[in-house]
Amino acid sequence: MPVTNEGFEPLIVAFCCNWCSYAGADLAGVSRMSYSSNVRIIRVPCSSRVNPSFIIRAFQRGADGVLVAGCHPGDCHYHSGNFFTRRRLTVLKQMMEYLGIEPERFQVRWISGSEGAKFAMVMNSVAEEIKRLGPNRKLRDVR
Amino acid sequence: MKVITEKINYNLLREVEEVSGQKVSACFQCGKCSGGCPVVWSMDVLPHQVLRYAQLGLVDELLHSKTLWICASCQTCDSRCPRNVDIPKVIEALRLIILRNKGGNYLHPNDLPARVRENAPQQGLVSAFRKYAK
Amino acid sequence: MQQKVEGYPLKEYTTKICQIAKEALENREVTAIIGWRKKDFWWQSPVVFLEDPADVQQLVWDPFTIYSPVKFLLDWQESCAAKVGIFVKGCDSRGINRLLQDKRLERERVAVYGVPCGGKADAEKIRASFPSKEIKSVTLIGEELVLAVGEREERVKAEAYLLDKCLSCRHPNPVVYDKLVWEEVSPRQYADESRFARVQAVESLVTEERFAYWQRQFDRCIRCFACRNTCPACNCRVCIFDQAEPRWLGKANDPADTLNYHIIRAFHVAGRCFECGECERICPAGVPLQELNRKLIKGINDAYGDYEAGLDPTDVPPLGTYRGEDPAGFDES
Amino acid sequence: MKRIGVFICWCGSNIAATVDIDRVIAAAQKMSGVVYADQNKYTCSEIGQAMIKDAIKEYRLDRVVIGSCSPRMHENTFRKTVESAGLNPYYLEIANIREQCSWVHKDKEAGTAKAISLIRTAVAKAAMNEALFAAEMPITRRALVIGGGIAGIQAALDIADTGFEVDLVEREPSIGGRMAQLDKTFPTLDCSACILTPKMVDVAQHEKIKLITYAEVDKVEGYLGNFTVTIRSKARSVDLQKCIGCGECIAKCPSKVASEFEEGLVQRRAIYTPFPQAVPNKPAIDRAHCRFFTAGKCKVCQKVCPADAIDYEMADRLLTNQYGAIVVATGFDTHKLNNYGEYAYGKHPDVLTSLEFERLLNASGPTGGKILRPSDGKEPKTVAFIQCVGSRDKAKGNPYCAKICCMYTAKHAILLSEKVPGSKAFVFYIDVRTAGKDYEEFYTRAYEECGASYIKGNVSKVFPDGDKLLVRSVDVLSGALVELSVDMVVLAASVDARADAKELAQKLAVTVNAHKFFTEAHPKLRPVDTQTAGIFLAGMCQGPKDIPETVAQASAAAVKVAAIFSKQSLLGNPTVAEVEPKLCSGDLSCMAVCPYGAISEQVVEERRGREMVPRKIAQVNAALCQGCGACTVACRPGAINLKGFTNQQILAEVDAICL
Amino acid sequence: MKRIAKANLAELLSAMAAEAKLYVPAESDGIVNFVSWQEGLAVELAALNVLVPPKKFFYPQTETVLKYEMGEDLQIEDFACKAGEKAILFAVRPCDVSSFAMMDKVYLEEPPDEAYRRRRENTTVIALGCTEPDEACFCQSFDIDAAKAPGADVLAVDTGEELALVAQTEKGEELISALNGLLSEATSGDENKVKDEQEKIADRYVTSVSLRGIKERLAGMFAADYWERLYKRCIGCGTCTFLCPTCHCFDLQEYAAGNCGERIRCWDACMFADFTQMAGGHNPRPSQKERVRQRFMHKLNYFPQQHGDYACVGCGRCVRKCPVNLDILEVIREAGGGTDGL
Amino acid sequence: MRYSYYPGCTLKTRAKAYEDTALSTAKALGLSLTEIKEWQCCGALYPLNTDEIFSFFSPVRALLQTRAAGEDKLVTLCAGCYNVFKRTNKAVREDGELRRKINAYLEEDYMGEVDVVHYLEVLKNDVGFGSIAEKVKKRLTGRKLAPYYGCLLLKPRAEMDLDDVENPTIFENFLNALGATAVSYPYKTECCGSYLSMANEEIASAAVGRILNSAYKNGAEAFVVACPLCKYNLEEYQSELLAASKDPQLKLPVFYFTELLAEALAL
Repeated sequence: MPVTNEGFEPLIVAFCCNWCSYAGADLAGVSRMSYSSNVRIIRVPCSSRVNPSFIIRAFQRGADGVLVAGCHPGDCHYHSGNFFTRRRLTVLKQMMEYLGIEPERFQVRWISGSEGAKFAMVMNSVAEEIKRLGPNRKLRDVR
Repeated sequence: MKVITEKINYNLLREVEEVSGQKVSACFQCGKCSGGCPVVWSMDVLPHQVLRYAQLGLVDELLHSKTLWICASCQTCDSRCPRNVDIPKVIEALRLIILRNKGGNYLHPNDLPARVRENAPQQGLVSAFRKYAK
Repeated sequence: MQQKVEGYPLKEYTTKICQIAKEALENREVTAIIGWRKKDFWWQSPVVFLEDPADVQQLVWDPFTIYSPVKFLLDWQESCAAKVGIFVKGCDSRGINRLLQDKRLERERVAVYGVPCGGKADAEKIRASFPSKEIKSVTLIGEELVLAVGEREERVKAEAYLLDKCLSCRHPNPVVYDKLVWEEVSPRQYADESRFARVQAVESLVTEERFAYWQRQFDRCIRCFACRNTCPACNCRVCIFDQAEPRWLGKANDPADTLNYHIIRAFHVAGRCFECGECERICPAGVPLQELNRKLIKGINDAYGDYEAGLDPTDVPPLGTYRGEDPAGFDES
Repeated sequence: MKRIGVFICWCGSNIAATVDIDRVIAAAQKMSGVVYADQNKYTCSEIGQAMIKDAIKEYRLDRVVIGSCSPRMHENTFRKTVESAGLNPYYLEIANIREQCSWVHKDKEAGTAKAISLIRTAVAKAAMNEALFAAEMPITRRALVIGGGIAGIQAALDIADTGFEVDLVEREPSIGGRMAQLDKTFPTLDCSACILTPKMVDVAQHEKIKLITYAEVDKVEGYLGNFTVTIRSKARSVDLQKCIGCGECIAKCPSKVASEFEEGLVQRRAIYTPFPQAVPNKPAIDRAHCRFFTAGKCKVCQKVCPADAIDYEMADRLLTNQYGAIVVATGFDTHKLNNYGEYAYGKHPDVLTSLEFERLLNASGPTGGKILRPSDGKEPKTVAFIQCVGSRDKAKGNPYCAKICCMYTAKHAILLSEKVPGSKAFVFYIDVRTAGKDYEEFYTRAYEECGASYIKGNVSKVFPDGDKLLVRSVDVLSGALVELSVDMVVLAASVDARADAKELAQKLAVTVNAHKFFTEAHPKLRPVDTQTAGIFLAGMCQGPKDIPETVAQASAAAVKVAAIFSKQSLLGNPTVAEVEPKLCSGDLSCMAVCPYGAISEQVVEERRGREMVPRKIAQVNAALCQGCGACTVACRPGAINLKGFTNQQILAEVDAICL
Repeated sequence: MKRIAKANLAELLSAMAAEAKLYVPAESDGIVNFVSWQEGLAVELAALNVLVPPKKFFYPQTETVLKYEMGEDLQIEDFACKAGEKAILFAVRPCDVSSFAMMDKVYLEEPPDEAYRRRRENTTVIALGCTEPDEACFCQSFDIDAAKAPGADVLAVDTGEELALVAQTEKGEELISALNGLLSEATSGDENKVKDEQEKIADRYVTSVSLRGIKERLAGMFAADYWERLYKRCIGCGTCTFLCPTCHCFDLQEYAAGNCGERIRCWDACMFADFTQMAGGHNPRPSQKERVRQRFMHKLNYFPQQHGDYACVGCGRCVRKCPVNLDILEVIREAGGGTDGL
Repeated sequence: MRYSYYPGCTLKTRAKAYEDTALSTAKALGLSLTEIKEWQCCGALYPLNTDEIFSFFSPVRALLQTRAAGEDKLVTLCAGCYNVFKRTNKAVREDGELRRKINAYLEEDYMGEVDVVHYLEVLKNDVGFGSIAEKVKKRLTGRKLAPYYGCLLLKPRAEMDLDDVENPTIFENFLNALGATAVSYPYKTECCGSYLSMANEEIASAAVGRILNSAYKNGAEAFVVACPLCKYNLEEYQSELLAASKDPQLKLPVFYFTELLAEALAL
């Protein structure tokens, strides 16, 4: 691993729920809140649609970080979806850390549709952390 | 009495909460404890005020109050408290903080009234010394 | 063949098992029995399917009747409508509950005969102390393992020769059964303490050490899928890993895909694994899969309250439910 | 191979200033499946849309990708565009290169690279898009309102006034509910009966409303537009057709029992109408207390009935009807005071609940509207009102605020001062909450004009003391001890959800919170909806609220119902979950996580060898499914997929985004 | 014959590693596998069978066949012609050495598999003769002499303190001469000693089966009830096939992303349900019964019919590792000529 | 019916009459009460702080003794002991952390297996007030008795669970079974001053005064108690109150409930 990660532009895949976090991203956009261009968003109806397999797949295909963002617990558009997300991804995250994956690589955040500033802030902080970590080598396909 | 920044002692609040296992901040000052306390009339700081002072970090007022030595731990207040605060435990914690720090006893056998020395049941004596001395 | 095993151990258990099987077949209570029999070597007691009452004498109960017969019920129920009788250990019985909870088993089509289990022997541990070729039989009597080695008889403390998974077994007695073959035994003394010991050891490593540790383990994985195929919690009709479209898991045995496999496998049994430990025991490459499963059990217990799978088939598994006040294992700000 | 067309919007300079559109087009042309790529200054304009339509025809495009603003903005617009060109609207995919790219990245190089990546991802997804069709469902344009209190009455009237049929089911022999028990209402002091009774009569007379009293909901099946509800019409033992409401039977009935309507302050007969203004104003026999039904002898009512309306043989009847929507308005229970022995309720007759006091105030109540002590019939000169009995009390009662007590206690204090000259009200409170129009003014009136004395302090104990009641408390504000000797104590008992709310919730497949109040679909934005489409909430059953709020919510629920009924049929959401039978193991993990009860078990016949064998698998009711996708992850083999967001589509997006 | 003290083994390995990429059996977490040798690595000479058979050096579990990129024109990069780094396999057991001959029949017959051929050609195999077969070893039944390995380039014999090395092919000679500085010449006494040791091994087997008539018996057993009974406890994992030194079935997979793609070849197993799954959904081997039958028919009937030899070398891996104890010994015994007890 | 019995300090000395009558009535009712061996003072008060555990050892030892004797119920007579034992037992049962800490100091682990009962509970639940009423030889007809519960028998509400904290009835039902009339008065659960009487007589006196007045105004002729300290306070402070009030009738004797039971059973 390089000592400095100067010039490293990570790829961060963000799964955003349509009702809160994707709307939060839109609000960040409307408000012209600049954030790291390393982030690429995939729109899902609800964070509970995010299959752990999607997350692993993103890492395999070269993502350096994965973020899942959903409504705050209790505010799910679908009533309870993110409560399941919270359990599932807690377990997944615990496991990934246990397997020696840096905790910053895979993050889950709650960002509501009114939190444009938070969206930008989270994207920047995640991008910063991943930049510091350097490229994902552990989970990436060798091909 | 005045609440000023320099005077606020949150360490005491923390210590009280730790020793008593009670959440002092849960109290919303309904006063039901004080209303029902059988010995409230001789207290200088009323039970609900004990919690209020603790919330505000008013240490001196609490540690110098007579109230601490008047509470009989009869548990009437906590049996009615809508916020599940066990005030006898909070008061016990304050007593312990004093006794542990000072090391001295609040009650000496010689201070006991004569008739107590003659007739009182052991149960009462043991209780009193548990509360007033360490 | 040289290793004719003479006189099966735990004779009384075996006798009772044969008797129960015989009666059930003769009374036509069931049309087949699933149990264990002895094979060529002292360490082989594979699962056997019997339909003829005359064959029941094949059945045994010995320190090697380890392999769970439970998952075979899936095929059985798909292939015929008749009732089958099955002998189960404590761990196997939780597999029955696993299948029931997953609605993969019709309880009324199975007669469950529970066998309280004193633990099973680890052939590798025995081989390390005794010349394998000379061992003629191995019996468990109480807390002693009795071996016929060459012409002599060796008695050793069983605990040192039992499978690790049996030493940390919390439910040696069947938790669901129609008939109990023998009286219940008590769980091993250190079962609770040893349950998460290995998990904690790995947890105590720093991130890079943990990664190196697991890479070394997964590096040996040959992707034979034995861990999945043996697991009663892996009871999907068509496993996600076997699907071509979408192809969830690459077929190549490369490190990233192997990691993918192990993460998703463990995730799919999270909150459902009932700790039979077979995945790890039968892994030809010795990948410590139970450490991964138990890590998730520990994490779920810590976060959502203690839950043991396979005890009550009417439960909803922890990942199928939630509470509003659940803690999150990530930054919830 | 798909024939994908890519259209990049400049959005004026919004996108074009940060993204090098030409490079994006050049990159898009090389993407797999792309046969056409072009740009437009404003794609959402008529010209822009026309360009898309033309290109679809000219280049035989079968998928369309638009790089523009957020899909949350124009997805519907563009779906209509491609649809008008003959493509299925779900063949469209939008790459958000404005909100997520040009507006948030300043660097043109990075912005262009990201835009290309987003387009590539959208192209990859579009290639996997399938035609989706919304299911069309007929609507039974008849509503069911459960509960005949003010909430149910208002909802029923409002729905009926829009011209749709309504059935109103009420558990008691008469509609009216809690509001009928009240004397006056805050903050205006309107006579409750005066404003409620006309509405009750309206309900009875409205040609679109069918009133089903003395009945309960037994079973609910189906979904939005097509609920099948079984209603148990309890045996009233009085034939409503024959009964003329003369009241002879009531007068002669020998069995007496505490009156529920009068909060037990007086007795009613076993054959009874709950109150004089009851609708329908015809009696019912309370079989649990009727001498004939308990002892086998009597039949006095039958003998005296001039209309031969008494029918002892009558049995419960099950009515099964179809409804398109349901409004739940089942109200509340008052909190039982078993845990509050310190207030001597039930020990001393002059300790009353607020609702009992309300009956004393009421002109048709047991005292004819005079405030008299139950113990000796004398007028109380001093009355202590104790607030928060069972409210805000996580130790012994409800942790929540009952919301109405502060205001009705102010009302009681005002009415006391009006009815008993020279009297004095003491109100013991923890906090006084008066958030509502004219509420603070009303409260002010109680202490400024009507002499009520407000003491901040929860009463600790009430000591019966001869014919007086000693109330012991503390005034938190001054630290003074308070010991008042009063003539009467009134307890503001908290409000509870109905004891059987959970059972009803299960029948309706909606949820209740920890305190058994029905849960709204969204606490802010969908406070009237439940998470089950077509079922709405009104009034206290959803949580503590006062009459104006209840009425507003009831009208809101009515509009929601009318909005559904205004259509001939409903178009379902096409992005719903779907089960692949071959993959489904039938363990129904999906069912456990579905918040809408949209998943059920079905039996399919499968070929095995030469025979067909049955197998249980999951099935999705497309009408109930809202498309969250929680089930797709719960399903380990991936047998349940979400149309529009399929596993294949998302994996393709992931793959493309990572290139 | 040359010899070297086992104490000097590290030097020998170091010298070999200088010649070519060297692979040796080594232990990790209780499992022995062939791994790339590096200074300081402990060689596991006592282990009988390594877990994954050495066929993987000629026929890797996963290998890239080609890569392509679609642009203006299609560009293809062929990987077969790049295969075949110079390598030495040290301490291959005779049964595994015999398996190479079987693999050759599949991959070197016309048209030969280029990658396989190149790897085979560039690899020098040093066999290690066995001295003590264990109870699951039955190579003898296939006329394999566990003390000798005629197919190897070099045969090493463990004589206790020393290793005796015999070059058996030209490639072997070359290697030995390159290492000559480290080796000393064996005396005829040494050679006799080695011979004596080699002869003893025949008596040390405890398991053997008779293959008499098995091919013919099986030919008539395609529809036999036997398979019905046998398959029931098979769990359909790939342990037996992946660990078998003679199993050689593969799958070709295409990984495409954007305009690029890669074709890979990886081991597949006839035990897997999707092995014969066709794109349209039809599966000619719909249940585990057909799959189990296929495996044993292939090894004991089809392969001998086509190539003359049984596709089994009696290494015993499947006997030891099958989770449900369903192994070829049982099938040979029950379907074939029976067992000869010792 | 068999029980382990814990007397406590005062029952052997100042409250001997209490123990004597309790044991004789128990015998008459066919109850076997075996005093546990080597008991120590229970501590008299339940520890109200959470940061030390030594105060628990004495009660836990007594509970272990009960278990060792093969009994599953421990009977107490003194309300103070009852309070200490019942709360300790509940804490051990429900607080795993506390249980682990305590057991770290004990030879055997105690998990809360024993049930702690007051003699009054035994009479109510195991003997039955109905059956006592049948066995009464000398009914206490016409005796107007004021049951005085004090605090420790009932509070804290969530832990003691003997009866309704605010409106208990067990004493009344007991007295009715003996044929006496139980006087209802609002101060029956108000604190008598407890150990405050040791150091602060003014407070105790005032507390007793209110109780006395209330009972007297409601027609009581005597008090009935279940705690030696209550008895001491009620008796000790009456005389001065009597002197101050000038009402010669305002003097109410104080009985242990067991004394009345013995009387009714004619022992």
